[in-house]
Amino acid sequence: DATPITVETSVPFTAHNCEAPSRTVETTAQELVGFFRIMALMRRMEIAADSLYKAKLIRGFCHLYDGQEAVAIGMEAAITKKDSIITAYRDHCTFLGRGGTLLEVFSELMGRQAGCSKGKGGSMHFYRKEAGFYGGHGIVGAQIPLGIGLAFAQKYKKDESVSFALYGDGAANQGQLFEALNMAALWDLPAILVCENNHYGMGTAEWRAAKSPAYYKRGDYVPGLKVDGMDALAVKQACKFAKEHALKNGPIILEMDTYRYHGHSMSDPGSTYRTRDEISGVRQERDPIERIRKLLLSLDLATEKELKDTEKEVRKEVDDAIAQAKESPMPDPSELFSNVYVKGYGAESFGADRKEVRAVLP
Amino acid sequence: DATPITVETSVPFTAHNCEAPSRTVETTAQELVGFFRIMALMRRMEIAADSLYKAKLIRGFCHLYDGQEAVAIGMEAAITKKDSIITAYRDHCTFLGRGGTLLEVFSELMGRQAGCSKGKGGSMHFYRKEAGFYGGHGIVGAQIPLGIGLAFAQKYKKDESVSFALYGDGAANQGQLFEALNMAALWDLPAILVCENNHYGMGTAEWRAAKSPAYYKRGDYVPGLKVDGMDALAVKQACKFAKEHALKNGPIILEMDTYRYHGHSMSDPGSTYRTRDEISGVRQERDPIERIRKLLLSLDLATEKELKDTEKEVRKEVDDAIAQAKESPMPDPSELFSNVYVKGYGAESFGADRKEVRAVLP
Amino acid sequence: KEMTVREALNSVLDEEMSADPRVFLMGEEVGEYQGAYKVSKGLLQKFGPERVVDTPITEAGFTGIGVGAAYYGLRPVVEFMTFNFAMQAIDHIINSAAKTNYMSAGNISVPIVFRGPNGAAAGVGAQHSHCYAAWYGSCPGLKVLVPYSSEDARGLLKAAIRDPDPVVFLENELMYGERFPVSAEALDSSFCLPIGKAKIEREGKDVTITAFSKMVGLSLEAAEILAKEGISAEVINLRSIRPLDRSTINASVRKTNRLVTVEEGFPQHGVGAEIGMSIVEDSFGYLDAPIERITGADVPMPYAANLERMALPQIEDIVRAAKRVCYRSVPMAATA
Amino acid sequence: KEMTVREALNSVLDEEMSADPRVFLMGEEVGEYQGAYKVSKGLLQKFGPERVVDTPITEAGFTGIGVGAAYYGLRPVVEFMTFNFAMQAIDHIINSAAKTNYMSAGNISVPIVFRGPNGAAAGVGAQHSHCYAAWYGSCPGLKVLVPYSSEDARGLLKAAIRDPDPVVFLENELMYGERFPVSAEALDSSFCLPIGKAKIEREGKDVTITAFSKMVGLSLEAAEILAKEGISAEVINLRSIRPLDRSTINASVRKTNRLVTVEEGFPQHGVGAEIGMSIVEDSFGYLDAPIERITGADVPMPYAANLERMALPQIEDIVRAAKRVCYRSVPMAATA
Ligand SMILES: Cc1ncc(C[n+]2csc(CCOP(=O)(O)OP(=O)(O)O)c2C)c(N)n1
Ligand SMILES: Cc1ncc(C[n+]2csc(CCOP(=O)(O)OP(=O)(O)O)c2C)c(N)n1
Ligand SMILES: [Mg+2]
Ligand SMILES: [Mg+2]
Repeated sequence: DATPITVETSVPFTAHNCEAPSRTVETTAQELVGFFRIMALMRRMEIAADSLYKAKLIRGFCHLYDGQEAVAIGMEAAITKKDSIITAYRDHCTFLGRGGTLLEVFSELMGRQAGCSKGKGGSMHFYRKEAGFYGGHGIVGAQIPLGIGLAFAQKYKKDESVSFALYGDGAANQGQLFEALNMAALWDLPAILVCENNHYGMGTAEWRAAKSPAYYKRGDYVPGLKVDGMDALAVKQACKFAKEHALKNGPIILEMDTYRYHGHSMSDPGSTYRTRDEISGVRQERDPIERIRKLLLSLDLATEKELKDTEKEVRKEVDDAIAQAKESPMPDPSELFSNVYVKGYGAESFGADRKEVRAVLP
Repeated sequence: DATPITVETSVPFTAHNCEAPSRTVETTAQELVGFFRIMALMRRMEIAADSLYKAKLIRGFCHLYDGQEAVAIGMEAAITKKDSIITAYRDHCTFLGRGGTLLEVFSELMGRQAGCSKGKGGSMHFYRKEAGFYGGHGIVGAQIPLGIGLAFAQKYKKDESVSFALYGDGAANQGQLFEALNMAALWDLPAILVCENNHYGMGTAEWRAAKSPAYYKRGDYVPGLKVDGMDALAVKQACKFAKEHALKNGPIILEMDTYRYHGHSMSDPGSTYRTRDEISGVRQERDPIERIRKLLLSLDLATEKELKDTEKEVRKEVDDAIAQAKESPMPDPSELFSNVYVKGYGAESFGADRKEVRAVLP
Repeated sequence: KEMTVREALNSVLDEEMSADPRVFLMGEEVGEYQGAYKVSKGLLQKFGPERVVDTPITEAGFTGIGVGAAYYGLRPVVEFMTFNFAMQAIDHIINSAAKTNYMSAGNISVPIVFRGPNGAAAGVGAQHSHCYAAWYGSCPGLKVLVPYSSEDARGLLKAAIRDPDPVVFLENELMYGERFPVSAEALDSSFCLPIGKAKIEREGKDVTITAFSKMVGLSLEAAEILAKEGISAEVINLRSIRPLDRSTINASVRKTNRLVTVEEGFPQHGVGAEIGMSIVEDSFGYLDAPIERITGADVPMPYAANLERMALPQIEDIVRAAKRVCYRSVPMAATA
Repeated sequence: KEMTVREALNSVLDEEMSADPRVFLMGEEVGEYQGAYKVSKGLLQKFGPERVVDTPITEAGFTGIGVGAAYYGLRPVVEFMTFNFAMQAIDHIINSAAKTNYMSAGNISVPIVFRGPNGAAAGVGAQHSHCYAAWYGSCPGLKVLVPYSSEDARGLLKAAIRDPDPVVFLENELMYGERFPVSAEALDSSFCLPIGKAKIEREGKDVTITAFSKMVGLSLEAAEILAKEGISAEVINLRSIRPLDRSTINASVRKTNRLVTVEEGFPQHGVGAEIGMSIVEDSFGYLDAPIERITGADVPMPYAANLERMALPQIEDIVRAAKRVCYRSVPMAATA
């Protein structure tokens, strides 16, 4: 059902150097049902990744996004695939939001050929350029200038689109943010910096890492907005506002107040630097999926049964995708030497024992 | 004469996140006469360096400080040698202010053994640790975290002293400033960031390099003060204030409004990106030496003749030092391999042709 | 007694901080979190937040601060969560730390240790697997140490912390949990290994194998297999990349007349290239076969397990190369 | 026709920007100031501030921005005032540029050129004289080009800008003003040199000398002197450090049976070490003498003119080494 309805955001926006947008957000039953579905799918996907990791089918780092889903989907609801998104290593759901498939996700996580990076990237390195998703970056802070570079290119090509660069509260202290933001402001680039403040950078609480944890204000001379990142509609409203702002006036910072339920990565139980009460409190009071569930029920846009069915469906979707991913073969050994360059000019490349393994790069 | 007198600063201080200090500065005839003398000496030294460069006795880069002398001496007047100073490549006068000698300066500039770095550092790399001077750094911005590290050590050792990190308006955009300042603020370090705003970073006017050229405000959550950097007494007042502040409350930024008369380095005529009128305007209206000369004359603390004599004396001092420096030999070839390490463990080191030149490191 | 490499490193930090009040540790998660890999476990509790300093994720900033503190006379130990992240700070390691004693003709020395895991871990992909031994090892002014065993870890980290110059100390995440026997001597708080000296881990007479860090273990296993086939391999644990112990390596090759170098870093301009050239320069006439290198593959590190395995030296690669230099004349196949 | 290296580089930027609207130049002082070394003279006037972008002194930031723009499909040319300053941005060159095509299995390519003066200039001291050829040359995903002459500058910079991968383009400040003859072919706007191919600058039969950038000139002068003493030296201008043209070098050494490598960078893990090992691996049996390296001295660059001279390869060093490999058996003196 596409009839417009309006909903108030949970809390007002807090603005820095700009006028806050209205708390009244336009939406539709269709959109809300969609929000519920995709967030439930994301949640299920991340839980399944956790299990696969524990079953040793996923290796290395694996950073899960459960708790933060509203940021990914609220942002998508406000923009198009012509707009660019770039994020850090916590990238599974952002990739899904850009139209990536579960099969690609699970195959990549398990290092299989069907992965979005053919198994060569791993958990932190998902991309989907055709839908404006530029990764998937493992070095804290690096994606911020990269994202501003995307905005540079958009302006250069007069594409009338914008770029969203997502980063954490920990990354918010990185010097390259301030360097790149200065240039974005000098050159009026259509760049939106989205600080996903989940209040911890690994085991470090925001206030231990930042003298001023008011991240929406950290742009100083650049406008900012603090947003309830657990409220998909607030995120959507903020991103819409930011996109308009950025096309007209250049960069803006959105601080999303959000939370990660899991530990930082799989080796972190996530419970030594915060209390279990804190986690369960957020789950009970601010969970982004539960918020939409309540909204759908209270507005009579869906029944409990319908929502439960949806949850069952996504569970099956996830299970099917995992089964399919497990069928996908490991990458062919020849992939070791592919993609080092786009153009290899026939140069030689070497394996560990160069007398045994060498390749001519195409 | 050490009788206290009071003088008003040229313009009021502009404060950010703090209360500005009073415009009324305490000084003495002795101090003012000293200011005149040392600034005249610095000016003469830099002019002489210019000539030596043109005579090809100085090589490579050579960044002159004429115009900015009041910053170096005003700062010294407010602090002791227990306080630390660190600066960039425009370091000749700062070194002199810390008690370095003309002979060391000119010998270093000409690459002679009597140089403060035995001729091995060159123009950009003067040091005098015994008097709290930590260089002399060629990489734009690097000295800022280094200086904050000095403050870290002062606090760690409970030395009750402070560190001044000097940097230019161009360097003020460097990300490492924001990274290190955040830590200085988190840890309450006695660090004073001194932005010597001479309005150009090489050929780039401040407003072309910074969206917000209000450098005293760029610390955002850190207090700042804008100071007339052409007025030695204002500089002294600000540094005194900043030192007290830093010992009590942690970091503070001082923006010194100043001017370099010379081009950026010797290859820059300094006239393509600014007008000759601008330069001569500053010379006529804001020159730091002329300001002190006028003050001394108007307060009857010195006669025109005395000041002229002083100028003659410093000219001779400079000429003598140059003559002496020219007598100093080039460093001994063995110096090629000295100081690579404090402790070389008898390791071998190689010259360009290792079969011809090698050394055992002590 | 046995000890893991992690325990060895932890015990050194503890002992050296106890012995010298100028020594402090800074880095991400070193304090309250007890270290990303728990190397600094217990230190915050023992020495307090002034000496075990949790930093924000700002490598350029805190490395610069560490170097500045060293200028002043403290003895910082700067931990990088991995050396990949040190690229954000490498200007301070090279320009602010390595070159300052020289530029100042000795006026400012820089007693600092940069440490953390280097090279590949398991399944962490291209941005988290780079080995920097060759890069840092090329820079005069730095010392570069590469422990293999727990005894190495103790003796070399102590030497690094007590050294008056900047030391890059390259650990390996996959070795932290490895358990090694440790001598009583090595457990003494005065124990120190000499900087710039390699260790012959296993004597042999037919072929010399040089390795560092985790690759020493693989080389020892390869030597074991080779022994069964009648080849006596001498395994040299480099311990120090800079200064490089040319004399020990040359002496060994003069005895065995054959050399295989092993490293997990990229091949071009690597440690193996340097060691090989050093033999060519000083012991050319002693070589009975061309030198062989076993290295990381010349590609960014792939994630998939099968590709990752191919991208890193395996025991069979070392065995194969050693056999080649011992039995076969080198194939003079045209270079591609 | 003759042309300086500066003019050659300038003409390429002009032509490539004219030919491809995706190409733009960014860096410090590239626009209004016309380039710190005037390489970009006139370009701002011709192409406007959208395509000739003056940046603040924030290398990490603008390099990241350049790489991001390349992800999107532009073809940035990022100028570093010198490559020393690129250390502030090296994480983006390695992790964001070099590794991305691989990590994304080809989804995101990174067509970008990083260029600027590399290595020593005259009297600029330790922090401004580092040669990074070996560092960048070790990294898969990067291409590393090193022009010597004006023709090199034209052909290689064009190749770099048109290449779909990240290219590190290492110039030399002291060469900007050098004047070289340029063929009509090289003046054509379609002129391009192949990436990964070395050039035999001078044919010879007694000894091979490899060199790159400014050192090619010194090697040619050395060859001139050697010729007078009856030694015919073949001088190879590497042009490309990565890919390294192993086949040209090996073929030459198989002919001359002797090799001297020349570079101005630090010796350990340098380009000479790699070339030497490549010969040992592929042409060991052809060597009539041990390979020799001439390199920068293993010290930070001193300022004083006499020490600086000692710290850099001189013509007489090359001559001496070439004579050694040609006439004398190598002295087997104990390694120190
Ligand atoms: C430059 C750098 N330093 C350290 C790390 C290790 N590391 C990975 S994620 C992380 C914490 C980041 O926290 P935050 O930015 O808040 O993002 P979140 O994980 O909460 O999403 C750290 C320290 C890294 N990847 N890159
Ligand atoms: C990281 C880095 N980038 C570029 C340079 C080249 N450079 C040297 S000084 C300078 C201008 C600095 O201007 P500013 O900070 O205002 O200081 P000023 O020279 O005016 O004293 C530049 C670009 C450098 N030394 N380091
Ligand atoms: Mg966080
Ligand atoms: Mg300036």
